[in-house]
Amino acid sequence: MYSNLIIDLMQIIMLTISTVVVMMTTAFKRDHGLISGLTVFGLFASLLTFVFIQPVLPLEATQLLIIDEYSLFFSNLIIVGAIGVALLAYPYFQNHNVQNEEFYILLMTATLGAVVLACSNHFVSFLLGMEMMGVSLYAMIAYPVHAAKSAKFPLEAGVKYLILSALTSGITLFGIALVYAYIGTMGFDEIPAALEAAGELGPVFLIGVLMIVAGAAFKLSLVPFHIWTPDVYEGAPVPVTAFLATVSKAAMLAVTLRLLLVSNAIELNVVTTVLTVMAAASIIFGNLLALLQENVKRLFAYSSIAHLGYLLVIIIAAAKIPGTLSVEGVSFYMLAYFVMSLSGFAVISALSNSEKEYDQLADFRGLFWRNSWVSAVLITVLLSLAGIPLTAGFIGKFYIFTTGVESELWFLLTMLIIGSAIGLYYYLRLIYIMLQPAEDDTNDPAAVSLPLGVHAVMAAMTAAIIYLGVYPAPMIDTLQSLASAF
Amino acid sequence: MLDLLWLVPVIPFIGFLILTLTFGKLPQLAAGIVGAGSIGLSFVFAFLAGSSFLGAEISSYSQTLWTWMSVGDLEVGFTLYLDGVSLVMMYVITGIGFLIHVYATGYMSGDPSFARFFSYMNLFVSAMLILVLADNLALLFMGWEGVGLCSYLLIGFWYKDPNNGYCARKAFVMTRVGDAFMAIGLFTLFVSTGTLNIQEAMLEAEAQWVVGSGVATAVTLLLLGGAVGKSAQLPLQTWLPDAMAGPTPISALIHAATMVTAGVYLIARTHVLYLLAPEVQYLVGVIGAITLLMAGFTALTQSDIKKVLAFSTVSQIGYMFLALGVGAWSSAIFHLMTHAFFKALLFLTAGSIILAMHHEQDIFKMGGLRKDLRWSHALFLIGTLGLVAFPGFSGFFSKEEILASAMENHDGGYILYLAGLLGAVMTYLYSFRLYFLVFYGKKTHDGHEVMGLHLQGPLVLLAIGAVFAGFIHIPVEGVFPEMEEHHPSVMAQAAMILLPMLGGLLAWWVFVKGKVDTEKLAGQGFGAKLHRFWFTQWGMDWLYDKIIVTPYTWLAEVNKNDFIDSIYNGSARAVRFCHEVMSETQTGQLRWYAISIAYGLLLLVVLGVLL
Amino acid sequence: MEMPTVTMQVIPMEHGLLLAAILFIMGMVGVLTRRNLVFILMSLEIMLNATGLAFIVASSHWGQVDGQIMFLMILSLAAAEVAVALGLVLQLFQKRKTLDINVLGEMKG
Amino acid sequence: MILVWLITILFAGGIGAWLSEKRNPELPRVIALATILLDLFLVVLMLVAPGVLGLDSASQAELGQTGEWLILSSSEWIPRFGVAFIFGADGLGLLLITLTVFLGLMSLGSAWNEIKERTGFFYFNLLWTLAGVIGVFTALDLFLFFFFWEVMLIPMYFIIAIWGHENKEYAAMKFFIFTQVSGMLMLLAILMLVFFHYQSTGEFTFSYFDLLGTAIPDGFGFWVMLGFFIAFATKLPTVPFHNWLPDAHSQAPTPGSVILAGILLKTGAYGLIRFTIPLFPEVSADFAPTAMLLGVISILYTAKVAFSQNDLKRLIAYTSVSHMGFVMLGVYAWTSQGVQGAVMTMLAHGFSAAALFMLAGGLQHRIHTRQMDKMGGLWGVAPKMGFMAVFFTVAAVGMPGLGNFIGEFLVLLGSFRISIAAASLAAIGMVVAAVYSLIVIQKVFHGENKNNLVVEDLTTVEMICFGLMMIGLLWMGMYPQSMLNMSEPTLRSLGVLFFQ
Repeated sequence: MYSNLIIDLMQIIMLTISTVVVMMTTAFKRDHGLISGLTVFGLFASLLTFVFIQPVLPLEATQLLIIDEYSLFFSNLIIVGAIGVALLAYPYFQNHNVQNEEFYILLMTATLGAVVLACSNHFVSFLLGMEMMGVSLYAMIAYPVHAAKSAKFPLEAGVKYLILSALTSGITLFGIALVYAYIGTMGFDEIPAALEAAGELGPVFLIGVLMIVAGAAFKLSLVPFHIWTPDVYEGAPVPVTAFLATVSKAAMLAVTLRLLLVSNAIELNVVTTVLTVMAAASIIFGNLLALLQENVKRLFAYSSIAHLGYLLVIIIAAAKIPGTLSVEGVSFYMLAYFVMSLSGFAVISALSNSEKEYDQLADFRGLFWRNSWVSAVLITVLLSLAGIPLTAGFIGKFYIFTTGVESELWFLLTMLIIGSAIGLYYYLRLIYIMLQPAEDDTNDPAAVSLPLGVHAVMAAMTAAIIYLGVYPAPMIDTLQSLASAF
Repeated sequence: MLDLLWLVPVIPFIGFLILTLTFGKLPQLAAGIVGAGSIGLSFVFAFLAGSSFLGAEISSYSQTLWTWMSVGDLEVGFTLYLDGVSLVMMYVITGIGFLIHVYATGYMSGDPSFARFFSYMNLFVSAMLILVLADNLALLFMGWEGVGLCSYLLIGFWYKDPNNGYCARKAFVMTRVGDAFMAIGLFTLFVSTGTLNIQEAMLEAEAQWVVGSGVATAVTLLLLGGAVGKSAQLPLQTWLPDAMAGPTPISALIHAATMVTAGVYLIARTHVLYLLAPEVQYLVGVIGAITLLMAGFTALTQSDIKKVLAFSTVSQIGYMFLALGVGAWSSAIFHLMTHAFFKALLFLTAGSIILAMHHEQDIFKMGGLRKDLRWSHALFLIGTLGLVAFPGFSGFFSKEEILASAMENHDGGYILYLAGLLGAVMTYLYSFRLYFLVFYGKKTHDGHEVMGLHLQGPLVLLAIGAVFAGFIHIPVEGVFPEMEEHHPSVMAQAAMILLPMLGGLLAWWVFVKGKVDTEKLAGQGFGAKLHRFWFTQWGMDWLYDKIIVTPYTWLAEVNKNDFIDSIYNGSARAVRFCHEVMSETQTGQLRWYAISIAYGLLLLVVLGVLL
Repeated sequence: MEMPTVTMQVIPMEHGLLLAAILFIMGMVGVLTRRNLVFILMSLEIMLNATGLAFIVASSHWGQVDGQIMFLMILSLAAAEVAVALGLVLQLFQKRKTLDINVLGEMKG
Repeated sequence: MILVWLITILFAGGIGAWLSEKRNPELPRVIALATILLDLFLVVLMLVAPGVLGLDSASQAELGQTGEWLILSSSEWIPRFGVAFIFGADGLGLLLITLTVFLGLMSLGSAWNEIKERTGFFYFNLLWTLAGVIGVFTALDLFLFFFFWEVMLIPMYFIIAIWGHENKEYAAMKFFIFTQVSGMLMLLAILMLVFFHYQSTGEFTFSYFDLLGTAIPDGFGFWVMLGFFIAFATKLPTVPFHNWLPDAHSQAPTPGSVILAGILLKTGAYGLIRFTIPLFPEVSADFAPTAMLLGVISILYTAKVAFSQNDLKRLIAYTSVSHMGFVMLGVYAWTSQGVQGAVMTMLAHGFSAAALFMLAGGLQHRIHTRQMDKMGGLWGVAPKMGFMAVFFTVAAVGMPGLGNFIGEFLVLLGSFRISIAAASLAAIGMVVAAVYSLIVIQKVFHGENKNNLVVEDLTTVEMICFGLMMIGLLWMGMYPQSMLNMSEPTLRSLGVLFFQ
């Protein structure tokens, strides 16, 4: 029993050990290459432990954490994301002469927090994971605060994220407190029984629920809690933006979906209504905001708002159709979105370093002819984000439509179509700019030869986008089995 | 030899292909030989097929080449059909066509686009033969459209002058208006009788339709629409005078002898349907009568030699329509044939005069040419006598038949007869006006007859035809219902012959003797107005321009940028505007961000509590 | 050391929660209205502490320790947050010579 | 399997062409030519002996199909949703595949000397578009169909966006958004259809054969049908969804216009015939008057707009819309003559429009303008071009003896049975077509050569292309029965009204 428990928690343990190792090594020898290598190695080792964990699933490791196929899937995803971020970070910080090594420690702790969040089955572990990730992120966002040219942006982004995130953490926590006050339990799977026992619940309880929803919505950057997204995306160093867009979103989504389904909150009329409004608003406003955006990182930020809005459609659908299909869809869409975002930020990262980020639309002019490989990756990503067949994004969109049709969410589907139509414009605009001949070739960021790591990330993610788009059947089978837990 | 019938339309088509695909590389002599020779060869085969048809003493012969379309209940074969009427037409087309081709080798010699000219001509003959030989209306329509196309191409043959292009387009579009009606007529006929085969459809119609029923009226009216378009009858006649912009042999072949008479052929071909719709048949006669008068008056005011002839053509086709209207089917075809001879002769001779006058077409700049242009004078006189139906000349026999039939016709034919008679007077008047103005009076310019076997040879042959064609018996008995023999009284016959001659006398009196100052008459007061009214074909061009052309071009110009487009562009602008409004919310101010989160929470709570 | 539990129980949970809510809103209003970064951080602390109070009230209502554990978690969270935040405060002051957060408005649109 | 090969060869050829550019920029076009010729060879084989190559009787039995399918194959793809690779070709499909490959060859001919820059990527896109189109014509799984429907757009977008003319950004964007948004509506409709099928049978499937005859709850049928209709009507296009077309056609490079006008538009018509009406027979019957009205409006309205254009390619583009109006009219008449006419119009318009765009493109390539008021009198300097222009214009006007006439004649005849008014109004299209077509000839080739334009006459490659298309149009016009016979079994099986 105990040994099983240890195997069960192996991933978290392994991550913790790696974190400590990285930290200790840093204390003795500051070497950027070594530390980043160690980080990647540690993350990789943690990832591989899933081979051992798989056979003992599912298992509840204390009240706080549950390790099942669902959480394992998201943990793996998170760790893959972290590896990607680490690979992108190395070239990015290479020319940054101040201490780079702490960044990897922060990355490790943030990853640990994210994994805990994805596995959490209790509000305490929820808080623990969320804040571990959050606090690490504050520092990560503001990390290159000393870098010469772009110093003010990381600071601004860090402060903004810190204050707003702390504000919403407070809101979430107060919401948890209210809920706890009325039902007397904080374990997710105990909530339905407690609700039953508590009988009719007043508005204060509902306010608590809504405050929790608001907190999750903030992390998922859903309208009306989206407003921090573009500034933080823009100000943060590219690898951190990638982390925010992928790991942070995946972890939060994993726990939110679990909470909604396990606690049956999704069946509350109030929750579905609020989610519907947020989904529609996110889809429309996110796309509208991105329309003429000149900064590619902000563009991705706004498009992430829209995409999370799309995702919400599948979640809302869970109120009417069996949760399994919804979980399957959410997992697939998240996977697809994860892969696309990582790939997209890898491209921006390939063009940037801590001294100068090439994130203006104009910087991409003629990229297709200067560096066709990098731009082909970005084109694939953009087409996938637009939901064009042959890419993972299409299968994702297919899931949204399928679940939407099955639960007859005609309003949201209409919004989805309108939003996607607007979305096409800015994705295509970026593609178009890349296809045009450059006005002058002097300012050519892609001329720098790139380290293997970035290429590896781009290649792996692009391959994943296309594989998932052309032959999704194996992945769908996997997701189907993990969803059976719900 | 009948099974060689298919060669008749095919040989000119091969000629067309040869001339076209060499893209003007062929030397002029070779092009001439191919161009005229193909028609000659076609005539030979037509003659062979025709004589064995006549020899076989059958009423009709049909030859199916292949199945053109077979869709559901629609069965259209690529089938040729020969009977008396199409035989006459085939002879006219290949025979007169051949003569005109030969003439054209002289007329067009030296033109840089010599081969192109003959390629179009050959295509025309081929299409015209398909028109008359078609056994079904779809195939007929193919020839019908084909001749229209060639007409367009040949009117605009000298493409450098934009006016020629305009005239060509006008001709094509106006006839196409008629064609659209005709197409609808075909559909109606098909839906009603289940076939497009002309003979079968007529049998079906006879069996099914009630005389004067709606469907009969509709079909015949629609077909009539096609016919008036092609044959330049009211109200679609205004294109024909403009069509004179083409080279003169074109005017002779297409706009006098063959294509413009296709409408007459169509109605004669489908006469059974018209018999089932007597009102429409009478309408055909009325249209003919009005057209022949209108064109006669207009011809009187024209100064361009070819336009006078063009209006005379309109007028003569009016006679044919009149004949159709009173049921004198064979007279119509008869007049068609004689008209082909004398009108082709007139046009070609006019062409010779124009050549001799160095491309001058204004008759007021001619005059006194009878000495200089002896050949032309003689030939033109023969043609004119044919046209005015001078006793003994070909036109006399056919026109007299028509007028006699009209007179004897019981239902309202009398009015038509009177119109025809008046028209005959007019014919004399304008024909001799033309003749006198060109060949008599004071000589202003010198003319030099251009001589050559290929010019005068065909003219002489046509002149022989113009004199003697009236004695030809056309073999149409089996095709049309028997007509009772007309025996108009001596008085009536005398009136028919003598009364029109007054017109000739008047012309002589005015234009040779100079007893009336025509310029003064037409230059002021009521005379001027009348002159203008006649000259502009009763203002119909003006009317069409005002009610169709101008509004359409205005509408097109107004909506040049497609207003539907602005709906889409407008919504794109609206989205852009929303974007701008939305991005105002991203102020970058942290406190506003915090407040927005608080508002967001409030919104959620309000929403939640309200529900 | 017996706690006078009887008197504790006469205060209904709602009252405790109301107090926590008032504190929470005060903190929130502080965050929204102050311009000085340090004051904002202080207001955040008030919010977090209000949350902690709510947990303790709930915890005693149910007679469980879960809420109190949560409070400890919140305390450590607040500490960690402030640690990072003060680092940023120092950076801000160093670079801009002010603590007014309105200067942090360069990214927008 | 041969159909899969047909598509795979194009995909592979595209990649090969792209990669070969590094070696030699002349190489891609040779590879593209070889690829298309290989496909053409396979197509000819299919035409001659369909059974020899690929009639997979096992899949046929599995799908429960008999008769009209000449080629059919099926294998799993995403079993979770009952999505499968089902490819099939019947007479209609085969006709359209032939058209596609043939016009692919033509567009290659027009690209041969015109595309000089980035040739590898160009031919990649060209071949991939063709592959997508063949996919559309052969896919019998609705998911697969949609997949190809979108696949053919992206390379086309690249063709317009990279090699297009002065206003390409706007045009490419418009093209993409119109087709994508309408495509999304279709996706929604497909999923609704699948869902309703699932509701009534408990089986998830996208197979065309299974979905035929799906019972749709009251009130939904119309909307589901509308999703399909809008997607196809946008592609066709018909007023009021036509606005992407004039921009896309006029801005695209010549080979792009050729493919757009010649092939891509036909996918819309194909969709209507194959999917919209057979899947929703009752609703479509109710909707038919509206659709026919839209067809008539398309014919007349765009003819009028075309008349006032000064941009040659834009004018031709509008005329395409006008001609496609006949297709809409004929299809929704749903009589044998109407639909056969629509099919013939699709084929013939493919040829005539492609040729006209090639001419316009060739002119633009030579004199660097598409504005007709800057042209004039070109007959004198380029008689071959003038002849071709007249020929194909005349074909487009609907001259009997050429393919377009057969199409329009049958459409009008077929729709006359259903609606006298619609057919009669559409017949006016014959007149206005003459008006706008002849103005082109007048403005470009006739008149005086005012600007002393020197235009090189058609090259050999161009003459070969035009010659082949001429022969094609003549064949269609004189012996349409050869094509009508091919499509007839298809139409019978789709339930078109045959009067006997």
